Amino acid sequence: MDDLLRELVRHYKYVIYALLMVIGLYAIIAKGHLVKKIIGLNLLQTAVFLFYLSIGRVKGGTVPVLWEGDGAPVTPIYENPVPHVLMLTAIVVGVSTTAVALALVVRIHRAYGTVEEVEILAADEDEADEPTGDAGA
Amino acid sequence: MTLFGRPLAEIGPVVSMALCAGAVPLLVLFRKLPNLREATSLLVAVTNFALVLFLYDAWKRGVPIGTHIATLAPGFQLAFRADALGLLFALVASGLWILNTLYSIGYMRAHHEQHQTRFYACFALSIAAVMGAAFAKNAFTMFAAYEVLSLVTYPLVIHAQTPEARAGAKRYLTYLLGTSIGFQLPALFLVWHLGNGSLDFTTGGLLHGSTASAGLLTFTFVLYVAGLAKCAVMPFHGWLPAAMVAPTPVSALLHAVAVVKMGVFGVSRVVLDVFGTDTLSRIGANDILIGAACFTIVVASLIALAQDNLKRRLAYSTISQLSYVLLGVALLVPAGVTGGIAHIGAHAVSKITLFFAAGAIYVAVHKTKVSELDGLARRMPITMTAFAVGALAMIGLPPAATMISKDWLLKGAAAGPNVFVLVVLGTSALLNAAYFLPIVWRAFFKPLPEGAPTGRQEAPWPCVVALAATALLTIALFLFPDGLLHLAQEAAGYVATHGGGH
Amino acid sequence: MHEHLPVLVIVVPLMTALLIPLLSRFGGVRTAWTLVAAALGFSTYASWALLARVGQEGFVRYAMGGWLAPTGIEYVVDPLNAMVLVMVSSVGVLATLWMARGLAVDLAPERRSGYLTVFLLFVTGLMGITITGDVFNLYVFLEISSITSYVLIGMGRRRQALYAGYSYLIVGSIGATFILLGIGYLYQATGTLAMADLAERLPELFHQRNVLTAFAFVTVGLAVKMALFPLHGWQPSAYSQAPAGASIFLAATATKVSAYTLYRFVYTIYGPRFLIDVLPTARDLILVSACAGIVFGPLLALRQSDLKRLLAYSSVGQIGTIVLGVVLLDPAGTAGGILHMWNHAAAKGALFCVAGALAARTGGTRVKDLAGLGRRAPWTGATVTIAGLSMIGVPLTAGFQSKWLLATGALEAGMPLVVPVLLLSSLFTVIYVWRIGMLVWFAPDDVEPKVTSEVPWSMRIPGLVLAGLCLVLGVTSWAGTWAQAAAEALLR
Amino acid sequence: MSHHTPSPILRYVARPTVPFIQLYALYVLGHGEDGPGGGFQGGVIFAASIVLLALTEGWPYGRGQLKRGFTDALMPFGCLVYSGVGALCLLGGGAFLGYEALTTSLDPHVRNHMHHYGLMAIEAGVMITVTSSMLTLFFEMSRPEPGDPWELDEEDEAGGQHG
Repeated sequence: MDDLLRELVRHYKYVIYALLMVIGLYAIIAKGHLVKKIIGLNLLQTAVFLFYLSIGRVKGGTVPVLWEGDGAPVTPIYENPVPHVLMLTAIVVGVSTTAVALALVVRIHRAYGTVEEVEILAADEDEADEPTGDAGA
Repeated sequence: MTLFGRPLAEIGPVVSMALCAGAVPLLVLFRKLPNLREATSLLVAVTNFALVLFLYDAWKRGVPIGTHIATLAPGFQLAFRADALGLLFALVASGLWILNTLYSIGYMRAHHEQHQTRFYACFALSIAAVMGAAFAKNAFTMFAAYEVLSLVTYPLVIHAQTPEARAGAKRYLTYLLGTSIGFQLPALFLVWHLGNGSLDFTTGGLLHGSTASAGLLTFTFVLYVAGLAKCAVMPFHGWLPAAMVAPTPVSALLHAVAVVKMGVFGVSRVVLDVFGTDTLSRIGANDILIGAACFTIVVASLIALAQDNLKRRLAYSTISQLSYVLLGVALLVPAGVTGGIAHIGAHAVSKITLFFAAGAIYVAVHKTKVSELDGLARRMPITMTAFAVGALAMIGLPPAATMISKDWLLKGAAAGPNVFVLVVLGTSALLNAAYFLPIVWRAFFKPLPEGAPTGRQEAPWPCVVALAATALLTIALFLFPDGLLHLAQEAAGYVATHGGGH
Repeated sequence: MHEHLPVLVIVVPLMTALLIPLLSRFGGVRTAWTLVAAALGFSTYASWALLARVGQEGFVRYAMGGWLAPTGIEYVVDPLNAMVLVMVSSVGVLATLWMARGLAVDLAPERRSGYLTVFLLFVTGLMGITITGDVFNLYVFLEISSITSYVLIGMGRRRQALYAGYSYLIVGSIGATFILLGIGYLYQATGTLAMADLAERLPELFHQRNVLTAFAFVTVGLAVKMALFPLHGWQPSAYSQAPAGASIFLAATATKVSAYTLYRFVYTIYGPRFLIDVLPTARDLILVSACAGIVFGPLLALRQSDLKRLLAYSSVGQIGTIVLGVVLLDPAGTAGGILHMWNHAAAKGALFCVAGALAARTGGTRVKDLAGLGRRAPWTGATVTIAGLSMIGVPLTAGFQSKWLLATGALEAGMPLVVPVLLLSSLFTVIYVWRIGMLVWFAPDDVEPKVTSEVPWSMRIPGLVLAGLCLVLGVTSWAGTWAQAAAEALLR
Repeated sequence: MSHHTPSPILRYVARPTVPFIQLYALYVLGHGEDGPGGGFQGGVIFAASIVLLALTEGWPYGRGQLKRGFTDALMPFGCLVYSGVGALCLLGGGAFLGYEALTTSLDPHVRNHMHHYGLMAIEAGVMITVTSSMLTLFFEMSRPEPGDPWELDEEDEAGGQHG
């Protein structure tokens, strides 16, 4: 138990990102509100961003900006910039996904008059029961 | 002779298939012009027969025939060649296709059948598949052709699209596809495995000298034969009577010649060129086939006795006669194999005559039952004479070709250890007589029913010409059996030179 | 210019997609369509040229910006992705041809040029996934194709399309995030993102926990994206609600590209030894879900009354068949799985063309509206028949060849139970193809066909070409040779 | 988003800062090659200046600075600049994004400069796209309409498909 706790504390970053991820997944699965699901998705993605950034961390490292010859006696230790760059891209991707998701939710709201999953499914089922000339759902 | 810069003999089989399949677009194109459509059909049939004759000639001169098309997977090739057995099958099918086309023209028009273009197109495709099987170089190519034949004959069987036709066609396809996917495909796999990655037909047997256990080999053999359900050996015969819902030309060519003969042809190939007589006699698996064939011969004849519907009676007679071929091949002695293979051709010409006659009766006087045929010979003398020739052929009496093949079969049976086969053959001949002679007797010697019209009323002339031709062919093959026997003996050549085991 | 083909194959459609919003102000949809057709035509040419080059040289490398991997991003073409590239671009061109007249089926005029832009980006994304040699770049392209596919699906005619698009977005994003996480673990373990470097460094680290975790996350993520059996829930609604033109392309290629990615991870990055020596459990798990998909996909398809849903469920089975090639880890089996990508793309593409034709003529895609189709639209009828036979795996059609390779591979890999599974799925497939065939050709004469005429030639040709391919690939060994070359390169 | 007139104090304080913010955005863009900064950051800052105008002068005024059709065209245009520069390198005979190919000179100094300009051009492309996307996001989300915030005009809906 003690060891486990120590492990957890030592790897607190992983604990945090795992927690965030689980919260995100929980929201996606358990929430019926379409926007809340999107928030869950964002939490999930953010957890992964944090994970990446924690990879790039170097103990005692500093901002990876070139120090030009000011006569510093030691070359500074840089943090690994690559994960940051990667996450910059991933964040853009995440924003785009969110944008598309929100756009879809707007349209869903207009088409169904609701953004609750249960109500949408019920509306679809009602429609399937009606003998319309349209394609079967 | 060359085509596309290659010897015609080499690509002959492929050309033959391409010719038959290539007729389809033309037939569809001419769908609004029935005369042109039927002329195309006939022309292709004749050309195809000429091509097969050319290949036969080339084979006799020892010119190499056949080519490799593609290797689909290691050991699985699409490849073609010609040998005696294949040529016999190809000659029979392509030759009778001409007469059958002629017959179809008369039958289909007199009947004002729907979907005639589909009918001719599928017919051409079926012949293409038969050519593919006949010239197959390996078990895989034969399997592919076998499957294609099942699929393209389905529209022919369901032709009328009535509920009965649907039910019959469903049964037809379920049996044929079910057995070929369920049994033949796994068997093919096992053979590929046992034959060290090869599926090529080999004189003397692909599995000749295989070290596999007798149990496994027997299992594979049984699986393979069960997968060739087109040979209609019991208990896989149910599709054949069901398929009788098809128009008569279909029943005639496909279910007396092409489809069922594909089955027995396949079994002959399996016995002679896949397992080989030596292997089979070593493991004794042929006894199973002999047993099944004997059972089928007798039981199918008994069932035929009870049928009043003429086409159904013919169907059960076919089931019975097909097992003669299986029996002959399974005897594994030269005479038996020769007889069995010769029976493929002999039975084809005579059974097609019977079907043609049955169809002609239906077209001319709309009778389908045996009990309605009283005195019909007076109204349809040519048809009924041809029918009588066919009936004699079924029994094995002169002047019919089947007498020759059955004679060889008897010799084969007498030569082997299974003497009880003689008894089976004798019983069967009696049973055949019992269900065919009454028909002939009714037609020729019973008076016409009261009040029936008495004038001559033959079917349309193309039908009559076709059935007369096949009847004459039956007699001709009795008088001049050399060509047929030569091919059959060639096919049985390995058995003859190496002895029949036992 | 030819040495730049690996990058041009992506850049040209990408730039064209960016040009469309600017240029379609002048000339509208027609301009947009012409641009899409031209760009995809070029990509198709380029991918065939790459295939030819791969045939001569074995593989082609291209370093972005002249930076060599691992510093820069590298594009690597080997027989496997050359094949996938050819598949994606060629089906893309055919789908575009279909759209020339087919856009009118289910899209309002003002939405069409936007739709075409998104479609082109989608194709570009899939090609990018295929060609890149860098795992993070792969993720970016994966997201490009995913986001565009959400939009495409959401543009369907009916309001259910919106919800289908949304559901796919949620599920797909979870999958993509898992993949991103897996890539993170790989980077953590090895410090590189280039596939070639990963392949070099991973074998020493096989037993590290993060390497194992990475495999788990990537596999599950990809399984979601490719709709592998228990994770296929999003796919039937997505396929059936997407606009007709998009669904042709989507069904024919999208999930296959994810399957390709799994091949890449299992064979190139981890190497076949990983599944055999380190994680045999994972191999069994994938095998089981693939087999379950192969059986249950067609079984579920039997119950569908909507043609596109039926086809979507059958895709679940076909994806299982493709994934089989991943776990068999045997030359024949791998080749079979790879070949099945092509074969299934041809068959499923053709079938969705027919579904599109059905939608164009009846306004819906109900299976029963196929009744009598063969009488009024024989070309479409022939398309559905041939493609259906190929789906079953009838000999002489493309489907047979790949299934056969898989069966032999399964025997050689010591998994004989796979063979009856394949047989069983073929038998189930026979049932629904039979049902469709009966409706198309043998409907009772008194039934008035709902489809009263053929669709225009531009909508018929794509289906016919794909159906023709089912036959051509079935009787030639050309595709099989490529698949075997690809399998050999992977297993080396 | 309320759109009653903001206080004059806000307006007169905010307006003069706008050009400085924009200049700073360009500075950040230019600084991007060898320090923190670049197209992303510059783009966001530039967009912020317009947002500031919209906040202080009202939505219509802000939107009026860069019209919907214009930003819609700018988004793909920026991307096009990016990939176009990459493709230009191809025309120059180099690799995609291999900026050295933009010059025929063999002088390493010049080639290095070419690299610099290439990067700059690409960053500018990024900036254009980021600015226009940010503005679209902002203006679409804050579209002032009484009642249901989700409702859009028909014409906007049609235009909305270009994104």
